Amino acid sequence: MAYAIEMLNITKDFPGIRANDNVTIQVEANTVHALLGENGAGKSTIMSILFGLYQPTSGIIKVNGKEVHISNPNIANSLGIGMVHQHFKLVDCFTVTENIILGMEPKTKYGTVDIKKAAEKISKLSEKYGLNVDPYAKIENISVGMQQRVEILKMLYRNSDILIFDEPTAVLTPQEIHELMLIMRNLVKEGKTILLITHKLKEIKEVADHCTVLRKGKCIGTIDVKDTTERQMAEMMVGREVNFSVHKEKAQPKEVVLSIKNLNCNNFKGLRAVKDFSLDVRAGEIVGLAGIDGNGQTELVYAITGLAKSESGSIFLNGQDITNLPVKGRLDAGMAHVPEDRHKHGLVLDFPLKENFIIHCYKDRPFSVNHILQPQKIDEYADFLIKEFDVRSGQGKESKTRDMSGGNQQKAIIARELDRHAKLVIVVQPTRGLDVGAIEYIHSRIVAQRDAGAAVLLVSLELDEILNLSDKIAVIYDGQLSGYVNAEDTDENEIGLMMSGSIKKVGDCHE
Amino acid sequence: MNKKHSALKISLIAVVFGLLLGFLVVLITGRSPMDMLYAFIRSLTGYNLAKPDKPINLMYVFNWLLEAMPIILTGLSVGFAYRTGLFNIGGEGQFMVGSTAASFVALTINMPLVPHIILCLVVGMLAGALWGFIPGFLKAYHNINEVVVCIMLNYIGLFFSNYLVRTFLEIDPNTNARTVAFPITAVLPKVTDMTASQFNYGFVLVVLCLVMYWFILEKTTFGYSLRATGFNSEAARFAGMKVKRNTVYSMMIAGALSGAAGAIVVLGVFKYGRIFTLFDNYGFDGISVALVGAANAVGIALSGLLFALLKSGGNNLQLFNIPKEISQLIQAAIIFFVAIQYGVILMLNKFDGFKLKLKGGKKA
Amino acid sequence: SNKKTTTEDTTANTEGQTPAEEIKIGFVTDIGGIDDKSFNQTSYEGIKKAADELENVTYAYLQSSQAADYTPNLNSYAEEEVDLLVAAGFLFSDAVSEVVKSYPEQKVLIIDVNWLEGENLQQAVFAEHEGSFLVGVAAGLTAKNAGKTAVGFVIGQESVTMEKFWAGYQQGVWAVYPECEIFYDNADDFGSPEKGKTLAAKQYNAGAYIVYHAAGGTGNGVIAEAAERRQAGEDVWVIGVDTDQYEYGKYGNEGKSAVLTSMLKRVDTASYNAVKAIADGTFKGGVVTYALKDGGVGIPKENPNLAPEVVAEVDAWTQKIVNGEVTVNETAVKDDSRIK
Amino acid sequence: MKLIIEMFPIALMLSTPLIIAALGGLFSERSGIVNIALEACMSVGGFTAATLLVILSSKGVPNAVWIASVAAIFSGALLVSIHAFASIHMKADQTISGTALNVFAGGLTIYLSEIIFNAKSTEAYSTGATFSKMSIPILKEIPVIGKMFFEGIYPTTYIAFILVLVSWFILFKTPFGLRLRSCGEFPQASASMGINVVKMRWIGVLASGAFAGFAGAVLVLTTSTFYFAGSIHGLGFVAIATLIFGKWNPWGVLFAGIFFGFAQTLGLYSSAIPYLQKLPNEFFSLFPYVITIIVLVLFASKSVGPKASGEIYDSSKR
Ligand SMILES: Nc1ncnc2c1ncn2[C@@H]1O[C@H](COP(=O)(O)OP(=O)(O)OP(=O)(O)O)[C@@H](O)[C@H]1O
Ligand SMILES: Nc1ncnc2c1ncn2[C@@H]1O[C@H](COP(=O)(O)OP(=O)(O)OP(=O)(O)O)[C@@H](O)[C@H]1O
Ligand SMILES: [Mg+2]
Ligand SMILES: [Mg+2]
Repeated sequence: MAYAIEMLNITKDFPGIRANDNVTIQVEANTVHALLGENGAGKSTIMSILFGLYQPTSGIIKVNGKEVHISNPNIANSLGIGMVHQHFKLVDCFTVTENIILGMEPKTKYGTVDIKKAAEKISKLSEKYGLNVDPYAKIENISVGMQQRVEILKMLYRNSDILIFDEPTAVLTPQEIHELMLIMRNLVKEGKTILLITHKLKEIKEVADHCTVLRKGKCIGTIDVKDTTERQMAEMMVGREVNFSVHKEKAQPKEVVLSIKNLNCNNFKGLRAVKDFSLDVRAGEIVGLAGIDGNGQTELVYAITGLAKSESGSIFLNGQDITNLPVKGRLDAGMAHVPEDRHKHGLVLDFPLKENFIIHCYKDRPFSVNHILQPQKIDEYADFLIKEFDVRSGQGKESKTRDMSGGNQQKAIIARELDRHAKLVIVVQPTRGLDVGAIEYIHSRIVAQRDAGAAVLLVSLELDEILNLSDKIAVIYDGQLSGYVNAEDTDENEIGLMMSGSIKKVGDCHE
Repeated sequence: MNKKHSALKISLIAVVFGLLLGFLVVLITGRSPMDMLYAFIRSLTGYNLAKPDKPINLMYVFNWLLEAMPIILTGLSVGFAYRTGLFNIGGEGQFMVGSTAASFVALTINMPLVPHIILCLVVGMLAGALWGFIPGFLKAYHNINEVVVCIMLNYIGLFFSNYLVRTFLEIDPNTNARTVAFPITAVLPKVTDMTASQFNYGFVLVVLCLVMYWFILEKTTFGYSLRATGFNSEAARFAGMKVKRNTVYSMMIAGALSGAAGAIVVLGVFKYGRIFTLFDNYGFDGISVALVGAANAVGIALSGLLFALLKSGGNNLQLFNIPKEISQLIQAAIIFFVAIQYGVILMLNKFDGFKLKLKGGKKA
Repeated sequence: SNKKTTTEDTTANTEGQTPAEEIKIGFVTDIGGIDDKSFNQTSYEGIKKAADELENVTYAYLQSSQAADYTPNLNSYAEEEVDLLVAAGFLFSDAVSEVVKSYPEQKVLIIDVNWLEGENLQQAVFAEHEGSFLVGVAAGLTAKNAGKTAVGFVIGQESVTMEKFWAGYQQGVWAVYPECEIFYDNADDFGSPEKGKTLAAKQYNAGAYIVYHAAGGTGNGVIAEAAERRQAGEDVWVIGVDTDQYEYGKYGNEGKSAVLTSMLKRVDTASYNAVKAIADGTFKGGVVTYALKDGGVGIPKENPNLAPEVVAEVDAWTQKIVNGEVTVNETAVKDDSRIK
Repeated sequence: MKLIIEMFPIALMLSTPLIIAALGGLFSERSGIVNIALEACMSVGGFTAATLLVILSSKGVPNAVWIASVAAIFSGALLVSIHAFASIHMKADQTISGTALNVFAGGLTIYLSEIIFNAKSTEAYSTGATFSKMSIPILKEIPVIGKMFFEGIYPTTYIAFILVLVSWFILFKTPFGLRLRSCGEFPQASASMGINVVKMRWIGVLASGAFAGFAGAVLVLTTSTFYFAGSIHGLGFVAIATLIFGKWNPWGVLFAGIFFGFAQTLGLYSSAIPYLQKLPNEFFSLFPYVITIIVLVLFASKSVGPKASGEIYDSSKR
């Protein structure tokens, strides 16, 4: 079998860290080759090297048997290598077409960009691979799933033969993931070779032929996917045994903590995003809110947490009407919130870790007295949280939060929010992009919070997470409640149907 | 980032490079770099190396400190806004309205010395705060870029001040281009009559502002929320802070600091209400001071002193037959070297890495 | 030789070994600097001229970067023990009065100020109204002869000095051409050529034939507008101020200028005389007035653009003022229908 | 009405340098680099143009004003390349490095004047040697509009209009423009598409220097008769305001520039307008600035500048 890509003995040093240490990956043509590893294992780095964004410190790359030097993405492109990045590289205020043709624009005879011609070509490609994108839509107006398909189109537009996907499914709904898997298989059939980075073993099992496992920058080995179980792969990756299913007792629901009544809200464009939505969350239970991205989850969470105004309806927290309270008032009334976007909303990345811990309570004793901060108390508290929640960073509480890994940043937020012992805990996408080890830990903390008597509202796009963690599952479709069921009485299929609005099943939830 | 190459070290390197460049220019243009050194040493110590027999003359030192007072304040003003994520390019206007407001109190209210001076300063600061409030408010509640508003307000401050002074204050009949002199109760007293320098008790306010700046930003909850807003206003909003209000407060405080600069200059140096013909450039100097001082209190104090040295030394340079533009070139060079510090750090790190590698190579 | 004053060396060294009889002059300028093509420059030229004539005079200057620097800069020279300290402009009045207090022995010349006190302080003032009267006559006559009905005046900012300019100009224009309208504009800005240009354009468009400016850098725009109009074939003029500004109004290739004449303020005479007096040991404090009769103000010797009969008329009025037949008022008329 | 028509050519004269300099700022910011040193580039451009015009026209060189303008363009670009180097290669804080240039240019032009002319300003050039106003034969006959836009207008004003059109075309119609704008929005994306972000930003910044240099030349050559320390007196900052007011768009810049020029002219014309005469002079001096703020308040929308503008570009940032 011929190798499409060979990366031999690649080493890559960043200041202070060796991200790849003598890694060798050989990819057979016309296969899907997966890369597996914990957060920070060096997966993105090695793929960026292949794509010409970084230069390896040492090592050789061969494409179709020929040694090459990929000093920039242009060379990668000309070698037929394309990449969908973990964080999409799309210009928000450009249209789909503009994003796709950027750098390879077709011209009219006047030297202007021939948008029309490009859009036509994109429509055709989109049809051929079943991608269904509108070439004239602006990126800022389309869903994440659609954005990803734009990224795929970018590669197809450039006739890439070797496609790199860096965690493509982290942001997709189950249906979208399923579609993506089909697309990938389709692509391979059409003669493409795919390199897939993912944390999800199930997906590897589903589409990949081979899988290379990385741990702490080192190559642990390459396996044949069909001969290996998920458990074995996970162990290779983490270096120890892992628990897959969350261990939890049966819920003991008590009084209603959060009560949403006939809520209506608009999104930032002024369109109705949440419609006549009602939901109760009780103390001692986890209610999972499932739904395809863009069906009103964000707006709902904003309305509950006070980040956006609601149009009508009301929200009660412990019987108190909080509909019109400001953010601070709601937090004080007993709400904790793990936001969806940890960089934008969750953390002040330029603060040292310890200052991020007190972002809610800096005005309270003992962290400040008469408006004066008390550094010693703050330090003590930071040390406590770091220990309690196992937050790891270079310089402990003094580390600049920006320098910490994504998983540990998330742990820091979880630590801060859960330690407030709030009556209501809203967690949105708590494990997005995290490795199984971190996920396991965070899930267990959420369950512990429930067991301590908190009401937990879990909003997630990952159905597995919802099914594993929730006691009750609410489904939102087009801003409306399309399902409210007990977790043990349902399955992935049924939830999927509710998420797509095909069936509606509200109210047969036993208390 | 490598902690080894600390901010202070980088700034020092920048200063040294800036001075070297100055020496070079002086040398190329055929003047004596020693004279330049003498000019700066004279400002710094009062000692005249060109005439070693003369005693130390503290006047030069006091003049240097006098020069430092307003630019430290405008530096703090720019720095404060900077720490909250805002660019206060409106120091010029805040300075002028501060100056004018202080003049109003000085000329229209009768009071004993100490309360009068304090009232003048406070009102000057309030006027500056008002001038800072406008861009802050428009930024927070109307999402209008503070830079444009600040630039516009500089000009408005100039003409509006002049209008108020001409219309409501008693104009000096000799010139018709300024007010009559302030009563003695509204003049910042000189610290010492030892020299002819006008170095005055305004320095107390400067020190106070420096301490407050540090204290508010680093030690209070209010400062904490301002810093959070500056680094990531969305996260601050998520945490329930009143981001809009913080934006307004921060610009008001920045304005008050520039207003204070206007007040101490008019009360300590001019001693009469001014009709402005041009910008004095204290606000723009403040930008340099704040940026070179990395927007922290100690840094601003040091860089304010440095720029004052270059300015007052620059005046002295002319006594040594060196055009004062040289000192401007040195200032530019220092700012420039501070600007590229990040790159310099990277290079230094690379160099270190290189050294490491060499060592490693030998071992292997 | 110890004499360091040469024309290409704009800043001479006051340092170094110099014989005891050396006379040192220190000149402090405002922010405009030594080459402002106006006030500072003229004062400085007077010093230079005296130094050229005298063997033992050295001189240097300090340009202030900010108004707040005036006192420190004056003090620096006082500390240097210069034999004469020169400050040009009423902006220096307070700074000079401080210096005089701190260094009562220091001999100082200040220009455009007459209300200070000090044993060793000489205050030179100029009769700008008289000089302005003359250019007013020139403007009025020229306009009248050309059959035009209006002239104009642009100032930089209001002040007592500006008032004197304005007063003299009015009286001069109306002395020879009583029906003449005068456009008056205040740019409220000394440093903005584009404002000067706009105001000049406005006045010319409204029918002004000649515009007199007393507006520093702003006046530059006034001259530019006039030159441009002449270049385009329009018949308009501009009158310069302080120095002979003929050069600045050049247009075309034959060295023609749009500057009709200029109101000279011979600040150089004041500084020249003061330096001479120091050398002679005759320097005295007090107010010295440089009027028309002292040659302190006037128009240039060469006025290529003035008609000979206009020059003759100006000369005649000069005589009348010098004789005391005519007195020029220092305050301007404000409410007059002829002022637009 | 007659006055308003008469004011128009003057307003356009005042607007022209602002528009040109703001267009420069537009290119720079669209490529992702903030250039607050427009003031410095204008100073250097104005100085270069004035100096060359004095020297060339005294030698009788034909088309001296155009040669001087081209030199001004180059001098602006040369100066700003310091800023480009610092902010693109040395990862400088762009505000700081721009500030350095502003401080630098003030000293530099005067220092050079002293070397060349032995004075703190350039010598005066002959007005005949500078741009002369022009009228467009047929168009000027159009009632009202003809007198406003086609009679007694500097060629530089038309150049500014053309530059607006050309800038719009380049930025929004050509592949180059698409690439340049992408660098100002999300340079990591551009890089991943094989666009040379460093090169694009250099082009953007150099363009800003070139435009601003030309703007300085236009300002000095159309409103003054020599260059001196106060020639630019803060108009570079007003140009930045024009850029922001114009919402980082060439047509917006055109509108904002004309608006500003008109407001200023109106202020200066106030004494000729019956109702306005009574108000104090200062009122009109501050009129354009107040009006600008008011218009911003009335018409402000959520428009913000290019997203990545002012941010240090780190190719490895994720
Ligand atoms: N530009 C950079 N500079 C310094 N360190 C870096 C840089 N990019 C990555 N690293 C470090 O290199 C290591 C590998 O990072 P990489 O992004 O390849 O991990 P990953 O396996 O993709 O992780 P994840 O699953 O979180 O995406 C990490 O420790 C990371 O912090
Ligand atoms: N003595 C003080 N020293 C320092 N800061 C103070 C002091 N008193 C009040 N402040 C600050 O002034 C601001 C106004 O105080 P207030 O008690 O109204 O806060 P708040 O409304 O709870 O503020 P926010 O909602 O912005 O967090 C607060 O940010 C507070 O931290
Ligand atoms: Mg990764
Ligand atoms: Mg409160």
